[in-house]
Amino acid sequence: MKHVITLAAASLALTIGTAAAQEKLKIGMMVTLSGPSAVLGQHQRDAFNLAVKQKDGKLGGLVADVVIVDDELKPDVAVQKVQGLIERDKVDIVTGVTFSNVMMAIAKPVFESKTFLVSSNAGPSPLAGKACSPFFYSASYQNDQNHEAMGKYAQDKGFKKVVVMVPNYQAGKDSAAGFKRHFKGEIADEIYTQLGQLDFSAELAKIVAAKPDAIFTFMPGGMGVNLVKQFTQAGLSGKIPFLSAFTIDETTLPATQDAALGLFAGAQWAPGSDNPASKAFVAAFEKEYGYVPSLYAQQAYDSALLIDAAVKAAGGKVKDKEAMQKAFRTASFESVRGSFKMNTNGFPIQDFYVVKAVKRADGKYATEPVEKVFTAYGDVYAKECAIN
Amino acid sequence: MSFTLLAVQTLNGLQFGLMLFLVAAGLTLVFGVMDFINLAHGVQYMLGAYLTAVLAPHAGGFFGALALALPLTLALGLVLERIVFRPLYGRGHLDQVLATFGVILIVNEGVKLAFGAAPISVPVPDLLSGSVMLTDGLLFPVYRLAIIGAGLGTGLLLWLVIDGTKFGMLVRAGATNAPMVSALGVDVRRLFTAVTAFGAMLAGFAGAMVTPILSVEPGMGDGVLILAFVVIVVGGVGSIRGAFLAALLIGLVDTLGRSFATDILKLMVSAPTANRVGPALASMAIYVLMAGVLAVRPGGLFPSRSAG
Amino acid sequence: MSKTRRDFLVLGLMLAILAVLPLVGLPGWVITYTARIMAFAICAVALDLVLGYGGMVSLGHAAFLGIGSYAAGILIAEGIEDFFIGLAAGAAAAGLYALATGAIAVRTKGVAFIMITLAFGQMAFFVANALSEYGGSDGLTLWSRATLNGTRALKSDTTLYFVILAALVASLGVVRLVTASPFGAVLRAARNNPERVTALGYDVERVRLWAYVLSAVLCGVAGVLIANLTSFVSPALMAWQRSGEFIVMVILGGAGTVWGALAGAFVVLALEEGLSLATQHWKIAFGALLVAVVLFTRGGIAGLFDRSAR
Amino acid sequence: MTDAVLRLERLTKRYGALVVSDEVSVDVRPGEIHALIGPNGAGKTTLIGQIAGRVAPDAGRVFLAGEDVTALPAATRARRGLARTFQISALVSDVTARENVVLAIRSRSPGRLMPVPWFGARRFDEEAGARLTEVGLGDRADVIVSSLSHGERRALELAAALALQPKVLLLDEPLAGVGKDESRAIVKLIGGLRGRIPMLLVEHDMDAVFRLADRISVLVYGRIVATGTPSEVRADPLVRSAYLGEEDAAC
Repeated sequence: MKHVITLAAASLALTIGTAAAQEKLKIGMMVTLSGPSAVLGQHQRDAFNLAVKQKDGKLGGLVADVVIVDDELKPDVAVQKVQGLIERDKVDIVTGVTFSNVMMAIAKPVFESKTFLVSSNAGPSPLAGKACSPFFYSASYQNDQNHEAMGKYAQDKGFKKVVVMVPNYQAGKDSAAGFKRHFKGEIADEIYTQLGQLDFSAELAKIVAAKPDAIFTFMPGGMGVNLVKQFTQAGLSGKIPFLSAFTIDETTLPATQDAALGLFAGAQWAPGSDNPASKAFVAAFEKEYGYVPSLYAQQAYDSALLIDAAVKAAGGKVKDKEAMQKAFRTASFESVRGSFKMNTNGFPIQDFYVVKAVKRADGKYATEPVEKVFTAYGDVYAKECAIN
Repeated sequence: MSFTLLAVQTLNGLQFGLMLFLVAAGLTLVFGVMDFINLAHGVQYMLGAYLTAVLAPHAGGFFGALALALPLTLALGLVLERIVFRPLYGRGHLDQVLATFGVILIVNEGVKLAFGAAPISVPVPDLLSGSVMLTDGLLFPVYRLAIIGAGLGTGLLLWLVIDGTKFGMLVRAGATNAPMVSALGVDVRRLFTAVTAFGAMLAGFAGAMVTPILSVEPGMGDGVLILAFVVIVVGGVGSIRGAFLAALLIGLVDTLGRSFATDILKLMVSAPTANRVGPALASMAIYVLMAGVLAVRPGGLFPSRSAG
Repeated sequence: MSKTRRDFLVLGLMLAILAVLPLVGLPGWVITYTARIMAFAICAVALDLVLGYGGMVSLGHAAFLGIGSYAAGILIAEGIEDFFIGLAAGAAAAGLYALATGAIAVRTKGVAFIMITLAFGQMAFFVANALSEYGGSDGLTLWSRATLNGTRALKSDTTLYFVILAALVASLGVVRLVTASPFGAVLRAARNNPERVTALGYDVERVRLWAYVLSAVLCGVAGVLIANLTSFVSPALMAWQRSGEFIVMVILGGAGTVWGALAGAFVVLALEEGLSLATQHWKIAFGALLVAVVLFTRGGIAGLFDRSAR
Repeated sequence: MTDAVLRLERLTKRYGALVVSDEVSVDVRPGEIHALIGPNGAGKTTLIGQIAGRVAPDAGRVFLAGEDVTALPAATRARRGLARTFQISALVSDVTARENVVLAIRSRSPGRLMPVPWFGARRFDEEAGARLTEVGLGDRADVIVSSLSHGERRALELAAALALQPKVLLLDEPLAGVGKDESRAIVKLIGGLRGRIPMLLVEHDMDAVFRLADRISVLVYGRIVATGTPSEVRADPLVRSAYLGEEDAAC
């Protein structure tokens, strides 16, 4: 009996194998590869390619044909390019997407064409709530969550007075709102800086004057690099706890180096995470590309694993939308971050940590977890999502 | 909004303004003397920063790199002038804008190709690291004081050169009346070349000076270029004195606006509204200032051409 | 053949190609991409009215595009979905902003005009960023396109394509008519010698202001079309770099010519797409092309064409 | 006095401590050519600027045909009948001579800023042709201005100014930089307009001034030091010392 089953499974695998030879899995990866934020897209791209390479160029048993496009961080350009991916390249899945404004711009055309959208970073709140879609799945987080983790941490640590500083754009405002959701102490000041601002001397002077127990900030990319350097130069490192999200990570550490040591960030993963899948990923990534992967890389890697698992679960029938939806919801894979479960709105339910920047024994800079803040945490918008 | 905070912010504004002045000085000279719109000026700033950042590990740190970066930016300025600018002196502004915009694209992308998209950093030189205690608990980084010093020093030097040398006299005369200078039998082409290269070096110097406090990345010159244009238009095209005052004005307005706009608004409207409107107003402050100045004085604060 | 007749022949040929493009079985993305270029071309043609004919280099035209698209987007978000109401609102909003800011801007000239228009453009940009109700910097997704006489006809990309083509033809017509009119003659003369034109009894600032407003209205229309085409509006649409791109389109195509702005829009956007497919570092090639065009040609693509035709 | 076409009443303009127009009062009467002379730096250019409306006076008033136009902008003054030529030829250089004149003719008509092509254009073209013939440019009507000679441009400026059908004509050094032959032609042209249009003539060429002017005012350091017929001015001792003395010595 056992033999029969094995045989049946083998022949099934063979059939799938032949089907795969004829049918490819076309994936469009849209990331930001130009402008100051290009490094984020680079991490995503490299990690996704690594995952595909490790699986011998196949995802879910199908030969993966990955088209990479640069959205230039211009939403209308992104819409144009995503239309090209869908209609010209006839992709089955769009993945990547670094920034929320790009995500919001491409969501509609992608959903309308009944193409799956697997986010490896951006997780804007409308897509988690009212505008959720059975075609959307995230292998990253909902935008608020990392900020919420820092808010919870600040609350748990008993900080009474915190200054919040974020760039004046939607993600910045969402960040401040996310932080405040679990932090119940006093917000001594909320500082909104200009997006792309590089000199924070004015803000730092203000922060010092407010004498807070800690500061919370969200400064992705070059803004974060400058803030961290200036924060440390102003002699504040070690005096005022520095809590952050998407500011201290492996995209900024090569530039900030020692200046960031000891500063905190909220994340669902860090290269220092202590689980076998993570260790294998980090080692393979550094071997391949010669730099330390960030959480952006990890999310893109997990996106590939998620797609792999879902396509496998749907038996390779990527054109069967209903089967694919079911597969995405139930797919299980060994996430680099440890626990991962798909919520009803297509966003993950996962753990969140406080991580801190360290200098590794090999002289490279990386983050490592300090303590777990949330366990199996879902986002607050899922209840507004009408899919069930 | 204590007095000490105001003092620190004023220093910060001063430092930012002096940075802008270094970039704007070259731009206003090139524009004033040659009537040439050089959008590639921001690129010179970026090149100064990149050269410093890339050379620092090999040239014995920041100062060594700075010493190498200055002549190199000067040389790059000469090359650009020779290849791209010179054929365009007699042409319209539109052609100049298009060609120098092309130069921006090439250099930004070239830098990315050569050094990667990720920001590069330069540590603060040990000599200038740390902070000084200004008053009770308010620290000010030594390096920023050094920038203020360098900016003031360069300003003084420029003033001495422009006001006290033959070269300066020609530059001043050129800014007011270029045809007259050439009628005097001066080799205007050589004057132009000198001014362009000198301006490029000033911008490169500014770029080099900011490497320890800002991240060095492709496209870092674009935003600075726009601000420098704001400075020279507010100051009056071709006027070094105007550029100096306008740069300080804009540095202060921007810095103080960012620090206090929201707080001041909170006195008038509810906190959430102030949090929303304040930052938007602070971002606009320098543009409002510029529009205001130009509405009243279309030629800027110190119009050097009589046409103003 | 006279130069004028040849120019109109070229223009007619370009428009004829655009008119048959959706009928020859091209894939959908080519159609939407061409529609997008046409919408931008409307704004380039409009900019040419002030830049090419009026000699006013505006570095703030993206703001008018953005204002038009926000007007359309906000109306749809608020449940007012009629296309023509959106069109009127977009045109009016852009025109009014141009009237208010232009009244100050036209007092300046040269680089001061460039910078003051940049300033007003940036102000609009920052206001859009602060519009949290409508997505702030993340932008606003239009979950449906506008309705045409109560129908969902614009849902079809091809229908919208022809609407945009019609708007492009209308814009070209308006600009052509205006430049051939007494108003246009004064506008052009004032570019050459404002003092003389004033001495002849014309209020140069007023002429420039109305040209600026008309140009903004056309860009506002383009904004409404873009909003419907991409079903998305965001402040990124009014970034100053976009204004710069319009200037590049006009100069590259040939400022103040019959079909230069249209050709410039197509060349710039098609090159962007084509080069970026070929190499990630396409900007080097594009930059080199711009430098070469300036150094080795006069009067942009239209000028090049004239010389080779001679 | 009240029937003067153009009257300046105590016009004053200061730049800092420098008084460039010091209570200048001048009038141009119907039919006359009134010349304004003075050494370099006397303030003639600033004065012209104030009359044309480019420079705002600090005090004093300008009357055009009895109407106070001091507060009106330059363009409005031009439409009210104050035409001018420029010291350095100012024409629209990238169009034809005819189009320059058409611009002037059309500025009198209500449709001058119509935003659609006007189909009565031929009438303007013909009138412009006639105006050009008047100044001797009949066969140069369709030449681009930048290809015209210096003297031809001077004549064209005159034609454009005349096309405005002005009440008074302001001539700012019409002979500056013009060769001898062309100069003679222009003097003849201006002389031919005597009686038709009153003129205020600013000119350095003393021969031309004394040949053309009915009256002459002498401006020295921003002040009118003498006004009178050519012979009165020639005889005025103050003028001789301040101005003509140098001229005589030079001759």
